[in-house]
Amino acid sequence: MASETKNRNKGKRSAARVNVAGEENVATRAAGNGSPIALPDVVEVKATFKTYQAENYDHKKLGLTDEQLVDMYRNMLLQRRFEERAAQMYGKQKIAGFLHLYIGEEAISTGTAWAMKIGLDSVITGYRDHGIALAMGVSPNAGMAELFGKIDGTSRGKGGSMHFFSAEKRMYGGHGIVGGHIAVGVGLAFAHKYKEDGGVCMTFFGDGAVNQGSFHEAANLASLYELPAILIIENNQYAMGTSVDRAAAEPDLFKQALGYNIPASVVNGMDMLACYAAMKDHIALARDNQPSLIEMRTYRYRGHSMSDPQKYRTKEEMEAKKHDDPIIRLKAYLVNNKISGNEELDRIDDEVKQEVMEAVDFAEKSPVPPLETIYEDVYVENDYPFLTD
Amino acid sequence: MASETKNRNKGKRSAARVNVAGEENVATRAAGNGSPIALPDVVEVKATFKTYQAENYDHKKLGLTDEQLVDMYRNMLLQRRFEERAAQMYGKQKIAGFLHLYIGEEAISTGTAWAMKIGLDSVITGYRDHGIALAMGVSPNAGMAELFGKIDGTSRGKGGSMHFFSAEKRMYGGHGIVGGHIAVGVGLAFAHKYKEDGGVCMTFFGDGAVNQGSFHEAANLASLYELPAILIIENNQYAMGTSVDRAAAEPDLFKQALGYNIPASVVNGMDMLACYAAMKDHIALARDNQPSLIEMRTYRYRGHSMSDPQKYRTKEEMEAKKHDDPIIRLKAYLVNNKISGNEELDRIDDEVKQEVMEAVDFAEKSPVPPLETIYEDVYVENDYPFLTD
Amino acid sequence: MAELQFREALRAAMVEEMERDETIFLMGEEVAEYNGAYKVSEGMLDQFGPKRVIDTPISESGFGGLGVGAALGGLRPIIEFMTFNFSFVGIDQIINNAAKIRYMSGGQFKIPIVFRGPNGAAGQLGATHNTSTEALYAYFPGLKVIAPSNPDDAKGLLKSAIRDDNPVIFLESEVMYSLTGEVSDEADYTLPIGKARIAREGDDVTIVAHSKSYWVALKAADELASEGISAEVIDPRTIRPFDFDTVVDSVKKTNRLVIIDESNPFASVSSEVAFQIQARAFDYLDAPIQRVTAKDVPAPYAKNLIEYYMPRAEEAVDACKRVLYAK
Amino acid sequence: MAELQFREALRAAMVEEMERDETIFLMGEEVAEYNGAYKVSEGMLDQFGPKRVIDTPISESGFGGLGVGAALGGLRPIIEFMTFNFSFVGIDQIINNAAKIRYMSGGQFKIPIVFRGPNGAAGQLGATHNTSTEALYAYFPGLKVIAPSNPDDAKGLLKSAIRDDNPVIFLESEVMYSLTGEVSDEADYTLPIGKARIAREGDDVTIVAHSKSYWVALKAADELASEGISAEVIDPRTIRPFDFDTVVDSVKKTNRLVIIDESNPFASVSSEVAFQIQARAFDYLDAPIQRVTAKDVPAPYAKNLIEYYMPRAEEAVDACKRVLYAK
Ligand SMILES: Cc1ncc(C[n+]2csc(CCOP(=O)(O)OP(=O)(O)O)c2C)c(N)n1
Ligand SMILES: Cc1ncc(C[n+]2csc(CCOP(=O)(O)OP(=O)(O)O)c2C)c(N)n1
Ligand SMILES: [Mg+2]
Ligand SMILES: [Mg+2]
Repeated sequence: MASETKNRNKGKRSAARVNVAGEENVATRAAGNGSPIALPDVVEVKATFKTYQAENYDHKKLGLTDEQLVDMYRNMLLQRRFEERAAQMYGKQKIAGFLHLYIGEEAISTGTAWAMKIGLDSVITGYRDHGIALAMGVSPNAGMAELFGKIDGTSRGKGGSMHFFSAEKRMYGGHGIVGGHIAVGVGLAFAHKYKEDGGVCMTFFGDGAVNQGSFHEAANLASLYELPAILIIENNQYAMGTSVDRAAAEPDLFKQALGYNIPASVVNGMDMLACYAAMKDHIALARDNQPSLIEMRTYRYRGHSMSDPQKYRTKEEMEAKKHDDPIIRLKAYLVNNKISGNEELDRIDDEVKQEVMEAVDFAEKSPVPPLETIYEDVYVENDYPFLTD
Repeated sequence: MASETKNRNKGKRSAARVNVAGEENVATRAAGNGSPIALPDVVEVKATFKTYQAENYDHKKLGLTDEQLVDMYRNMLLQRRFEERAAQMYGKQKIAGFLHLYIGEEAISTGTAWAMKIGLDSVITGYRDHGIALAMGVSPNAGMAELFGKIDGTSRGKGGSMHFFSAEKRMYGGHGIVGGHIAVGVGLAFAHKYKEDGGVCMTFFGDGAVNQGSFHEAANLASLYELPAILIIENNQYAMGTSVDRAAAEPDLFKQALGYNIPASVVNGMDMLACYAAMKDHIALARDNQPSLIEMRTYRYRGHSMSDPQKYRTKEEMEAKKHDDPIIRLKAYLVNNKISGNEELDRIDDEVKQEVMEAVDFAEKSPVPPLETIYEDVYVENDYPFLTD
Repeated sequence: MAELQFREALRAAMVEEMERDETIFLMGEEVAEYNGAYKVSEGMLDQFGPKRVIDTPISESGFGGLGVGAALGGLRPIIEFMTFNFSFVGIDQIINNAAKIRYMSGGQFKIPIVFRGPNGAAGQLGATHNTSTEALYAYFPGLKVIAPSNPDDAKGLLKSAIRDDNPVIFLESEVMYSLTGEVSDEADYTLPIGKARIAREGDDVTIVAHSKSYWVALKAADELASEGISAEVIDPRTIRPFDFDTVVDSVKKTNRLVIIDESNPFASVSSEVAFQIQARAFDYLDAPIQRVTAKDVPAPYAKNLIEYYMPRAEEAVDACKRVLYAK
Repeated sequence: MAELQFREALRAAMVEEMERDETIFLMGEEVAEYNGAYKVSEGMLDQFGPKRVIDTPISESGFGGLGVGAALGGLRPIIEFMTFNFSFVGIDQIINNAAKIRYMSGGQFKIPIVFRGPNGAAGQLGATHNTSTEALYAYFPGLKVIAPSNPDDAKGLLKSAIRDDNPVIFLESEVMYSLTGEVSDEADYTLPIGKARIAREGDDVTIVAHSKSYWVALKAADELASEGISAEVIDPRTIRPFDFDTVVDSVKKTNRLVIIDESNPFASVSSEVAFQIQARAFDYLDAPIQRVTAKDVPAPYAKNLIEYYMPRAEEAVDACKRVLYAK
């Protein structure tokens, strides 16, 4: 049994390992449980990490048709317009609580949605969850109704902005505790492997979440059990008002992979094709039970939430980043490569805006949750004896 | 202010950094908060780690006199005999609860005690704490009385084996939650730096504790704030019945340093001079506010606690390790280098055994804590209104 | 009826359920190759193999969260904490994820997971290893909390917990693992979650006590009997939901209530039972509700202190006499 | 007397104490450069510099533990949790280290540390961001727990908490930060920890309510007054140690008690108050103790649901009428 367990833990790792600093293991640990005597004079660690740069990919070579590319553009635009409208509705007090906008990061969500098998593969993320949910096909109507706290919302009005879920799409939330969902994502990957259903789990979290111990434990478990797990850092440069280098002693976040013996890549998260290419590659690794880490370098255009004076960054920095806008970049690609024209793209924008307006109408018209629903969805059974005294 | 804070966080790191994979930081992160555009084709990480091997050090070159070396031998022997006797007393039910023996790991505690400034520097460790406490000068009488649950014990009988403390020696425990004390050690280092008292904190924990998120958070904070902290992994190859490679996806535990941008070394923890040399070097780094990590490769000769069938390792393995016994190794060094002779060393052993027997007598004679003391030491004040209904 | 140890009853429950349902797995520290720190899972690795009986690193937050994700993904995890003292480093996974995800998703997901292991005091281990967690977990809607006192309840309730589609906290005790008792060998033996057991009938005073405290209550009841006082002993067995009705019925008969709860006193299960019973049976109470708990201090190591710290039968006898104005 | 916001009163307390004592520092997420997520620490980085006002990564367990170590090392840390919902990932540091190290060391060390931040519900934030933690922390001997309801108490009690040589949990509220009130500008204004405040005198019924619930109690008292019912309102201010004597004295006068506690009900502070009062004033109670709490469910997002979830003045009025048999 012992060996069997060992095998399960160590199994095909060596075979599958790439780009990782695994080579010296043997050098420093003798057979069995490392006779401490066996030490070389000096231990050297070498590792290389693949990068996925901007303006570097051809959609055809990536296996994407022109039509698909236009759909992806539409999808990114849908996320953008949905959130612009949500921000407006927040101003009108139709939406309350926290509203964290994903604006600027849509290349990641759309690249992921087209690289994965929706319905088979699982996704879990933090509270900045509108983008990936819409990218995966959650309806803007249900999304907006949730923001409005209405009964037709994705969570029947119980979750709000931070807690979008879709069992149908295998979108497992929408989570408010920074880092708290990473191990849950590893557990979803565990379930895929256990059930042998061929699915993988993509777990998204922010640069700030990397500093939570929960990331460390989850990454170790994913690697130790060789799970079909992809851990994706959405490094938008800030955790609230804290820049990466003020929070992480090693600001090259992808280097965390060295501690867990897994491959990692750094991706320009402002280029949708780069994101798509990276997700494709890492999903392929995951299908082979090779867990991995991705650092997506992206940028949050808006404040952390709706009330953020943003004193921690300069106007200049924000201006400069505008040139990286993933939607503008993809639009240019579509036009320059004659895949589409401004006319069609403007029409798409109008259609998307219309779709979002309809979502707002839908949310407005949807009823508020009946008070008795407060006792629903706590437990599976409907006769649970809640305390009422 | 911003920059000032930055300085505090980043300050002299680059200067002090050695043996760490910091070089590529600049390559992958452009000025300011890393324009995600600035990615090289491939990122390469290189790092080297110093090792401290067995049979490799001359005590004179390390600045230790013959007398000191003999005292260190006596000190290691005291830990060994104290615990052998404690195990016997446990059998006689004079001691109850958990009793985790340090037998086999004494090179680390003694090497540390002679490398540090006792009374200035701080030490904190886990529940396997008898060795370091005795090494630092906690009296065997008070230690044995604590194990017996008597009023003259180090904690007045309230702590037991897992909770040895000495305010006088700055030995801050003795902690039962695996990984839970690591951040506390970093906080002690924080206090040294804040008070500018020149002290450093050494935090000891096991190979199993590395897999706790609390290690990850503490290591990041120690590096981020550039604290006089040394994190020391006592890798005795097992966490209870789990060998390192069944728990850590990267069993070369020292590589954790790569995630926190701090130097690290691997040390043969079965050679007292190697341990002393390593602690000297890392304490020097810490005095310069350079935090670091040490992996001590050692071996636990006894079971995890008193009830451990030890099915997880073979008789052969345990036999083989006997040749590494740090006390036998030091004895050989003393004899071979004519620093001492078997006669003197046997006399020392007799004296140490005598000292331990007296500790047992002391513990036997010490009174049990009066019942009213149960309400003492909870709060600083003596008139706290405890609930008695 | 077979005579089984508490640990054997728990193992039988897990083994029977795992034989019935392929989606159940057991995960925790030392549960597989070591056969369990307290030998609860002895032999299970051999029977079910490493796919279903899984050792973990010391990462309670990690494998606790992994369990929640596995449950969301369609499995039925049994997560063992070596003791619940160690659940505090992973508690966020239980109270923010296991207990709330169903609600926050508007009922889209069920989370059939059992977190089990020893809870409460276990002798001379010091303050960090003697924490009673039942009140802390029972505070959170979305969880169920079970704390059996004997092998038969342990088996029947653990099987029910494993079949339950909600997250369940199942609290055991190191010091009860070797306790033996008759256990039903009925083919498919389950007990309803949320039903108390009247362990001993009596007319003069009602004693409510769960888990280890139940045995303190029985001892007290014997002593009281020898003095001609007849105590009714109720073992709630489940803490959330708590079967207050059974206690109310008993108090309507005895008009007196004493609660034994080895937790620290402030905002413990005993506090909630007292609130509910005074609210529901005020007119039947002939004396203030009394309780016996651990002392309001951290747990000490010394033998005499930890014995003094724990609820003792004499204290329970005194409390019963107080509510009977017999003292 | 100066008119200050709650957040300004807290800041004044920290600033005054930090000016008095070099060993005090403030550490937490966004407390320095961002001037505090809720602007409690606004300007403090400028005044005290980065050595004493320190931003942290999102590592509650890490900086919570760092604070405990710094306290052991002779400093007096103020650790801010952005909200106490996030303290759960670091709770082990508070309950196993801060609360127990002094005891486990036989009194060799003191741990003068304050963990402060917003606690409890704060509107439409969903289930993970609306947890009331007072009962969970007050359960643990070794800790003190304070939960003020107004700027003056906030300032006086925070200054006392910072000077206290024991670990103190200081619970605030996002929704009260902008609340203004008269605050003593007495040179060295401190308030005793563990003393309740009789906020409003009355003869017919006693209402006990802390933190935000205190304002619900006042509203209810007004409505009752308009119906000729005179309610006495007690703000305990400190949860651990709890000033039961003041409540007992009041109940001896009113013979009726209603507790408002926005926590979930099971084993909450309200449960403990009910136990203690029925135990200490049984013969004075003319009606069962009643309480108004949050619903026994996770906190929902929708506006109408979260409003229904929280204790409301109407509910408190009803409860008071129930104990007065006026309904
Ligand atoms: C455990 C925990 N601590 C603190 C918070 C408060 N908080 C919410 S979001 C956030 C910043 C997270 O930044 P990052 O991980 O980079 O994600 P981003 O918001 O940039 O997408 C913080 C501190 C929280 N929700 N959970
Ligand atoms: C958080 C936590 N989980 C589990 C335990 C139970 N436990 C005590 S010691 C131990 C093994 C620790 O191994 P290691 O860190 O290698 O230290 P060693 O005992 O080898 O010195 C475990 C799992 C604990 N005390 N705390
Ligand atoms: Mg971020
Ligand atoms: Mg070990």
